[in-house]
Amino acid sequence: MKLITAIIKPFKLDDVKDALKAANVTGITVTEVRGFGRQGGHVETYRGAEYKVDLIPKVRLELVVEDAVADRVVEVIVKSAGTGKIGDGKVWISDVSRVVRIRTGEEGRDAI
Amino acid sequence: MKLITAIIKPFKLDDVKDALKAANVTGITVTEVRGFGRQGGHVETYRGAEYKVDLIPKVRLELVVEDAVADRVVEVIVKSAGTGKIGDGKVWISDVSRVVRIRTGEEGRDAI
Amino acid sequence: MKLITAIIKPFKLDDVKDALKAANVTGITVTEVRGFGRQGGHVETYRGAEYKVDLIPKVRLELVVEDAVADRVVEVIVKSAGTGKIGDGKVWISDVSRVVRIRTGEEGRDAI
Amino acid sequence: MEPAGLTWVLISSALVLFMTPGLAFFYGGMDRRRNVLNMLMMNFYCILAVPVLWMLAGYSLAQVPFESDWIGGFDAFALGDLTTVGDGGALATIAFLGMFAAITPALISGAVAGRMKFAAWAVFVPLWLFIVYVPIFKWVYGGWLGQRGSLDFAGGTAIHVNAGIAALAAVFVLGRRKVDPAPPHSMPLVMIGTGILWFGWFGFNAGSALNANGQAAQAFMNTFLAGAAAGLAWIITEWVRDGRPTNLGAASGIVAGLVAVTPAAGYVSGIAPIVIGLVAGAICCYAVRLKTKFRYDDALDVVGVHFVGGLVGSLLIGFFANPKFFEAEFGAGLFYGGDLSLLAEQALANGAAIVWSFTLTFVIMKVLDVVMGVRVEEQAELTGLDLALHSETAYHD
Amino acid sequence: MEPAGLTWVLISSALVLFMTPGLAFFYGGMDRRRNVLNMLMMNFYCILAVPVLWMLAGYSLAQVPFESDWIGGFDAFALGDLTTVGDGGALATIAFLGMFAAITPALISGAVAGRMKFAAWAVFVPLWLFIVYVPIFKWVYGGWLGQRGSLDFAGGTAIHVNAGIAALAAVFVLGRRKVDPAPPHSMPLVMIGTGILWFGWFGFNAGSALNANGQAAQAFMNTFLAGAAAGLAWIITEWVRDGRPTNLGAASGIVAGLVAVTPAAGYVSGIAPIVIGLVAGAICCYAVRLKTKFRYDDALDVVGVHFVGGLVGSLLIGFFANPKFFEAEFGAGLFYGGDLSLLAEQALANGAAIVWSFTLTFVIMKVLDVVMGVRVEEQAELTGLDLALHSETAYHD
Amino acid sequence: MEPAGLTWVLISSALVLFMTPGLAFFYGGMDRRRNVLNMLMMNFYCILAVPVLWMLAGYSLAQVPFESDWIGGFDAFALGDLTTVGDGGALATIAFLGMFAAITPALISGAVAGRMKFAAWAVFVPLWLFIVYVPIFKWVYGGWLGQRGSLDFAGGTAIHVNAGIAALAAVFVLGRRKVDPAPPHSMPLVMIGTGILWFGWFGFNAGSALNANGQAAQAFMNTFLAGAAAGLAWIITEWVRDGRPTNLGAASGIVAGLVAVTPAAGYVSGIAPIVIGLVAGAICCYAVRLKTKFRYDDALDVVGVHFVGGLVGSLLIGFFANPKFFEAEFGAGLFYGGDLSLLAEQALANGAAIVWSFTLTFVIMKVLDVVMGVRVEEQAELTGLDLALHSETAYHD
Ligand SMILES: Nc1ncnc2c1ncn2[C@@H]1O[C@H](COP(=O)(O)OP(=O)(O)O)[C@@H](O)[C@H]1O
Ligand SMILES: Nc1ncnc2c1ncn2[C@@H]1O[C@H](COP(=O)(O)OP(=O)(O)O)[C@@H](O)[C@H]1O
Ligand SMILES: Nc1ncnc2c1ncn2[C@@H]1O[C@H](COP(=O)(O)OP(=O)(O)O)[C@@H](O)[C@H]1O
Repeated sequence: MKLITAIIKPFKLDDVKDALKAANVTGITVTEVRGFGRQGGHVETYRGAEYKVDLIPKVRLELVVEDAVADRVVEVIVKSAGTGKIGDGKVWISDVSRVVRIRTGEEGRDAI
Repeated sequence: MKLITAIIKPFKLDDVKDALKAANVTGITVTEVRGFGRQGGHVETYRGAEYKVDLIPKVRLELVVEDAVADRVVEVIVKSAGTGKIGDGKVWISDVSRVVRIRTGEEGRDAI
Repeated sequence: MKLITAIIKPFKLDDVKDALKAANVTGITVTEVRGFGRQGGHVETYRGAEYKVDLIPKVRLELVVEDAVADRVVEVIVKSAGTGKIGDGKVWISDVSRVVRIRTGEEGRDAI
Repeated sequence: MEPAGLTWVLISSALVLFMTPGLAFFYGGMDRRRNVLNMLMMNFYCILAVPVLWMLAGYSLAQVPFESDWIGGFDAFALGDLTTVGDGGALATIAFLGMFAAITPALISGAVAGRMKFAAWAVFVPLWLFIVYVPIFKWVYGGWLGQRGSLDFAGGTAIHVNAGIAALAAVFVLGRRKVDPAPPHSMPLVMIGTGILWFGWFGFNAGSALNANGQAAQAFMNTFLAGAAAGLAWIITEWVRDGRPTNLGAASGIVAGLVAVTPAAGYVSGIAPIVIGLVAGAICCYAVRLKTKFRYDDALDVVGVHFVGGLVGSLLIGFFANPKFFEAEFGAGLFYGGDLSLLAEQALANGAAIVWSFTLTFVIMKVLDVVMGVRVEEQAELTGLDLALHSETAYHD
Repeated sequence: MEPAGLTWVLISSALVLFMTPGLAFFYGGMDRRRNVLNMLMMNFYCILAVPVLWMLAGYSLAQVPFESDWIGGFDAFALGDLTTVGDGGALATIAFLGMFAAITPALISGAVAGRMKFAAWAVFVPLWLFIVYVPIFKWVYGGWLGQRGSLDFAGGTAIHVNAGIAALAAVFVLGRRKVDPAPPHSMPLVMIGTGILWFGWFGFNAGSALNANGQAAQAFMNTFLAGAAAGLAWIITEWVRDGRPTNLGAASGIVAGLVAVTPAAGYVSGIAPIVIGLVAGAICCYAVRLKTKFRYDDALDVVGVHFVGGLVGSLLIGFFANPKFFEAEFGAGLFYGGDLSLLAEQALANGAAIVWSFTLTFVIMKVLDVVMGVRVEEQAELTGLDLALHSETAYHD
Repeated sequence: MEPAGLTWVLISSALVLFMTPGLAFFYGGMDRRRNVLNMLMMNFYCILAVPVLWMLAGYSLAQVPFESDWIGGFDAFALGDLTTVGDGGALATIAFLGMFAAITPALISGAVAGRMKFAAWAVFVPLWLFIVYVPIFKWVYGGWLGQRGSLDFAGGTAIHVNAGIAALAAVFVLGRRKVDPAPPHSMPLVMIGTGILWFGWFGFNAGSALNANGQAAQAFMNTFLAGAAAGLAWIITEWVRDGRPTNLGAASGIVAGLVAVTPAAGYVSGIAPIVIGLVAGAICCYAVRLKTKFRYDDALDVVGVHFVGGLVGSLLIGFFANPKFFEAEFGAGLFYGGDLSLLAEQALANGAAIVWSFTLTFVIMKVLDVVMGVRVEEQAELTGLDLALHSETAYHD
């Protein structure tokens, strides 16, 4: 099994979720995160004082998928999350050695 | 070393934490997340307009444990997090190649 | 590629971020988390009733880096996040098999 | 009513209306994130349903004719006795009293928080209004208790003791929550509620003079001093006892002091409000712990603050009432040349209110439980009432 | 002005000032997290710019001389006609009316939420004030519409219908938002706004008697009853229709009822405010759905609540106006011995306001769009107006 | 006091009481999430401790007899000179002044935010009240400064300049925070505070006429116009200078304008409040930057807004005071036929207040630092004062 982690722009979440659903992904876990990267941050101003905010809001997706579909899922994410502008984010894949569904105790491909 | 990641129902957090403590787990990191899965979401209604919310609140646990105890810890989580109802969540295991305790610089089993 | 995950004290975030920037790290993803560990929690009091809070605020960093620099990045984090007091947190490394930059589709070292 | 008095009663009425949202925020902030909207809704519901019911029938049954012993009549149903607007005095008074009728059941909501069906609450409020509030209000103001000489300036007995003991009866029927209590989900919201409550309470107490006069001014001063003194007493008590002064302590103390001075506001003066505040603040700081001891689940301490605070204030009238200062005809307290009779009347009035309110509230809740069930399903309790009962959640992105 | 009346008008003015922040929270809570500050800013801007403009020119053009048919004059520019403070009555009235002038354009902000350039809004508000608000205000109060006998006690036609239809014109020019509407980012903030609005509305309506008298008291009572009844009607309607009573429903109903009773507050009595509230609450609960049907993007339902609610209330005056009760000289409604003429006048007044407001607002927006653009860049809309337009974000650690 | 005046003073008092929670939210919203409760607590503490102290001794020392030059006496300790309630005028005035005494030290809390021991604050407030506030108040109202002809309608010198310069002295002793300042943790909370402050300020300023008369009405109008104009000036200044108009700018400008018009409210008229507002808004928008230049850590800009704003307003009286308009006996400003003497008196009064307040505040803080320490431990500062000092945290699930 593979774990796919993606960092995307917050306003792209609905698009990506819909694309993943369309690609038959059955489960996703989503976290609000903040990211630092090439995009750089922004400046906020309060009473004329500038605050450099270089951690900007991003959304992190986590999906456990079967090995066979991992690459395809990555493509789906890349396609649906992209705006072509800097800060679109990253996707990475890592290995998972065991997966269990809590409700049933099922393991492996049955668990996801 | 192994990294165990679990997605559970928020109101089960206390039970799972207590069970893990009882099982001598010494460290857990907890994140508020939202999950999409078989459970489906819910509908909220504002001024008669329906909003489909299909990302529902979940809690994500992260534990680095020794290889030997990983499977046992998974069982503890599965048992304490289960309600038997859809949406109970998942647990997965992946490999960790190095662990360091920041305070002391200790590594490996001493670090957790 | 390696994924470095670090749990640190919230007020150390700026120091760590600056140290990582200085070490030429180009991307970090940050999550607000709560941690349970040796540090123990604290007690809050409301109308004389005590609430034991054993999950205390921490910050989680996630960095995908090239294999070659992983250990050095860990040292940077350990050094900049440490206060020498209990609860400073952990860092761990795991493997990543593929990384993609969403904007360009670049992979591997070009993607980070 | 003279124009200046009318102005004072009108603005006081607006202040009391504002108190119900204030109470909603005070309670809602203390509740969990997933139940806060249910808490707000229980309170706002009271200012939706009660005004209409009060105008249609409540006012008439509670006050007209003023001299009746036990209950009013039908003459003022739908304000039918008013054929012209006149100087507005009658209308202003009815509106002012309607605000009181609305906030009283709202007080109870804090006790039943986190587990009561909203549909049951929607029925409970009107029933409780007519069966419990209206009679007690009548007895205390104009009825047999008031005629005997007991004093209740702005509703210590009729409102706080009454609602406080009703809260106890309600939680007896309702039972304990399934999940452990949690800390307040938003202390700033609690403090917003506290600020609004204190602000509004000046209308509640000083407006009860129903005129712009010396009594109103002293009631105002008492509301200022007792709230402050009780807040101070509470934080000092917990500072000594628990090691830390807290925001929630300050807020709770303020409310306890305001509750305690409510019945006394137009009858006491000098340092009496400070003493009443200090006593109420310290006692209530301990009284909120009774629920742990006696294991009733009064979620947000309606009993410990409103029942106990109201009772303390009402009984202290027996010591501090000072008719000479007000140049008025009412019983003198023990410290101001009176004998025990005023204290006895205070005890009797509160006793009568307690018995009636507790018993009838218990009966109403039991009947509702049989007829429609008062308790939500376990699943709703675990995952949150906001979503389960109102299809809403409080915070989004 | 007598001192008691002065006190009443002053405190009412303060209450109306407080309504604009209340409206800001009501709207801001409903908006997304990333746009809330822009929403607050649009509202607060109205109480920065309008008071100054009102004092310099608005009041004079809108009211002086009172008897002119279409528009006032320059005599009271910068209050130049006041050479001594006198009894304060004139000043209090001007301040009171200034509060109304400030909140009216603020109402429109709810419709254009989430996509309008703040710079365009900053220009829109003064233009709209002078071109749309001032003339309609003049016609209704003292001008040709008022002289014909139409009634608008506290601004149903001049304020709510006017701002409501202007909102529609504005969104026609502005177009739909790029992203789907989201649920309210903070319902507690919405409820704080609601509480403040209701509280302030007592000043808005009862203060419009410009005196402490019977009419003020009845207007107060009406504000109490109509808000409650409409809130009740809305939650009952949605309970039956959608299966759940909601907080936002209660809040929306309260506001709809307050809007509807605004024009009628000083002319109706008895159960009329309850009927007006019930009708407005139920109708507006459906009217907020029109935008889905007709696909205009009125973000926070200014049309459904203010235009529809204001129109309903204004027309119902034709049925419920009761001069006998007030012992005053104004047209009687159908249910109180009148004929159709009052209803006809109400229809005419609203018709005139609707045509003028819609047309001129449309023109102003179109001109602004050509001159400076009214719509923010897509990127700003996607990532949030707070940061893009104000370099601020609402919440931090 | 006439009933209408009494009504006005009572409602104004309630409004001023409401300002302290308003200030707490204004400051608390600007503070970090982990320190917000400490901020709220410092403010609420002032309305717990000060009312009691004011009633027991403060009022007597500050005002009785009114004609004494330097300090009052013991005659009115615990209001012992009041033997009957009378028409309530005396009581209302004492309560009204008590609200002012409570909010003045609260103003200072914004400067010392994030690093002061609460225990030290709990001692500082009473000491400061008696050693700094009471004498200056006495001098300005009835005492030697007032008798010489300096004007301070509602507390520009006695309250804002005084508290503002005290804030500077306090932060000199306290030192800089360990961690960099952060953006406001909740801008909506800041705006709630702003709304409450403006609303309450009508009582603060117009209530200071201590009667319902023309002066009250003009003070009301001035409060309306100066707040608006200053908010406008601030956002225009930053729009031009920084490229964006901000919410915090609007809020800060409003407060700066209200501060500036406070001393002048009952003495100026016509367009003067607009000019005062514009000047104060623009100057304060720059003054808040002084702390960066001179490296004092005035966390929430008490110096830049209250000291500078108060001083600007107080000196502008020397230009704009207009006794003819008020048909009253006070010095005329330069623009209204006066000579430099009024300006000189204003300068003297503020100079005296500045010297006394700065020196004594510095001494109090130094003594406290030696006796008990004024600064929290570094760890508390890093991890948050709410938990460290109050065992509470602001937000939970
Ligand atoms: N090496 C990395 N490890 C972890 N997260 C990263 C890394 N690089 C970027 N990110 C995340 O991806 C987001 C976008 O990256 P950024 O470099 O700004 O733009 P882009 O992906 O278009 O090159 C960052 O805000 C951060 O959350
Ligand atoms: N493949 C997956 N990858 C990551 N997270 C998942 C996956 N499937 C489910 N989850 C998480 O687990 C939660 C519960 O899953 P769900 O399918 O609803 O119920 P169940 O686990 O009982 O089958 C989801 O809300 C989501 O957070
Ligand atoms: N085994 C673990 N797995 C995951 N996270 C852990 C683990 N142990 C500790 N943590 C995280 O690290 C934080 C600090 O750990 P703690 O044991 O309190 O102190 P220290 O790291 O100094 O020994 C915890 O709050 C938790 O978030």
